[in-house]
Amino acid sequence: MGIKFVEKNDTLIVKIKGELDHHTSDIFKDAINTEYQKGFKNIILDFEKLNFMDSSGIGMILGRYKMAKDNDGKLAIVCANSRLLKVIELSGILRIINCYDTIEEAIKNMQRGI
Amino acid sequence: MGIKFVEKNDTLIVKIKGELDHHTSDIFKDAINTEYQKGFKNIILDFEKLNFMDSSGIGMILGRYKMAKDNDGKLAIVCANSRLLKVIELSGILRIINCYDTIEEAIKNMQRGI
Amino acid sequence: MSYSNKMELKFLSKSQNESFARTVIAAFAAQLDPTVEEIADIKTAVSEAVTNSIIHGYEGKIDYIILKAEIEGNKLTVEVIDNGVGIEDIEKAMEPLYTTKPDEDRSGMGFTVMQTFMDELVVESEKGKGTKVRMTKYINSGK
Amino acid sequence: MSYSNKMELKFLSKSQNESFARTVIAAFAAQLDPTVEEIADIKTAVSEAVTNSIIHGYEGKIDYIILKAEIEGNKLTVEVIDNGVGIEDIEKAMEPLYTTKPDEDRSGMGFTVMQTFMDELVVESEKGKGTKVRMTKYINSGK
Ligand SMILES: Nc1ncnc2c1ncn2[C@@H]1O[C@H](COP(=O)(O)OP(=O)(O)O)[C@@H](O)[C@H]1O
Ligand SMILES: Nc1ncnc2c1ncn2[C@@H]1O[C@H](COP(=O)(O)OP(=O)(O)O)[C@@H](O)[C@H]1O
Repeated sequence: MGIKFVEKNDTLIVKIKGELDHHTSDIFKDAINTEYQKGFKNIILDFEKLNFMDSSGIGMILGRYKMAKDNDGKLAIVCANSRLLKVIELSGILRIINCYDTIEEAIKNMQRGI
Repeated sequence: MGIKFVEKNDTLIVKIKGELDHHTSDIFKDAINTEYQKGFKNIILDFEKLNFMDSSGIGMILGRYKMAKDNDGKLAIVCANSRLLKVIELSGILRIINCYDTIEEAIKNMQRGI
Repeated sequence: MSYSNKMELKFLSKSQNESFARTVIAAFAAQLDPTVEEIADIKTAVSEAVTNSIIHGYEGKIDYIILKAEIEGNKLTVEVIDNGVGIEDIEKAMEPLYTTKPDEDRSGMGFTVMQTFMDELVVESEKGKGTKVRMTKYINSGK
Repeated sequence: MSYSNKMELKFLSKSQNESFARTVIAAFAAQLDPTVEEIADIKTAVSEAVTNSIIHGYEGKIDYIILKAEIEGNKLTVEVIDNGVGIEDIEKAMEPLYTTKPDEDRSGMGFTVMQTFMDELVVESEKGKGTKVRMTKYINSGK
């Protein structure tokens, strides 16, 4: 389990490693919120190194989405892992949150205002 | 879990993969005995791909040692994995059974009659 | 006769044990030689039920959760049982997006995940008594 | 207050469950962040006790084995319990190389492994009633 932050202008890139369940999502949430309050606008959640997610992860994503939106920012996710996609697709969040294969793609589209 | 046999003249090389406990040792024993009866003299047990062994493994080694001895053959083990060595050393079988780092070394020493 | 096996695990409703329960069910189900996707489905469904017992059933209080599992042929049956607050309206609770804890970032998708990832789902619950979730999955049925 | 946790697993005395019991105790002990060698020690000791219950306690008959584990601070306590035939002379049984089943390739090293790989070992047994093996290990005590 681990979390790493990368800054890219006003975008906070969050790299999450390990398993995202109710227990770890509480830990990840606190860390992300604290970092975001340092003055970021957009958030990219990078799930490349994530190997498990249940619906607590969906709640965590939606909560961060609302936080960014309230601050006129956007949230995108990077998830190449097909096993996570099953939960993500089922939840319907892809209707409001964009999912990209790479961080570069996510940044490019965010800058275009997508 | 898996077992693979390699012939080298009158020596039967047995490559064991996975975990060696009471459950699997019964399966490995049957396979080795059947193969050995095809006319081998010596046995080399290669534990390079083994990642667990408890005292059932010791019983399995000793049983094959006796089988080879009754047939004027020798038995050697190849075990580079230090975690297995702890059980092997504790059992005291190294006083009667030689342990080598590689199969080549085991064969060389067996041919010299060690 | 087909292969059968059974186990019962009692553990505390600590959130650290969510991943423990997932590992246990995955190790038990491994005897059926499931695919990577089947294992992921089972782990996810069990994670949902265990999390619900921790958050909703016991509301954060520490008590025992029971995870039962049974293998019969290629059928895996899993039960997650708590003696927590119980569910008043099971039908409503099982609706997608329905949650009684929206302020805690719950998505209301737990039962939907269990239903989608497993072949059968039965929920029994009594207000004040507790909840039992029974899930069934047929492994390698496509092989 | 230091971290604590508890679990209890009931499973059938099938030899397939030896590896299952090892995975369960390893997953539970993982909460103490043990080294690879500590995990290997614990798995091996539990494997010995569970195998003994299967072979000696129940003599191949299918019945329940109980694996209990408790974490208190950096101390892991494990119990393996069967309701099998029991041990007449515990002291003799614990001697290295002593076995009542030499014809089945038993080495008589089970208790010696448990004793060496764990920090404490207590064996309680009553003829005709069953056996309880309690083992303790202090994790990361060298850190
Ligand atoms: N074990 C339980 N004990 C009590 N209530 C439960 C339990 N499991 C589920 N519930 C109720 O059912 C609702 C829906 O559950 P679920 O679909 O898993 O969504 P979520 O956990 O995100 O709220 C919960 O909000 C809760 O009110
Ligand atoms: N759970 C048990 N129930 C009954 N007898 C047991 C049990 N565990 C151990 N024993 C007895 O103690 C002896 C020594 O055990 P051990 O040191 O593990 O060696 P091994 O299993 O190789 O025989 C066994 O041969 C058996 O007679």
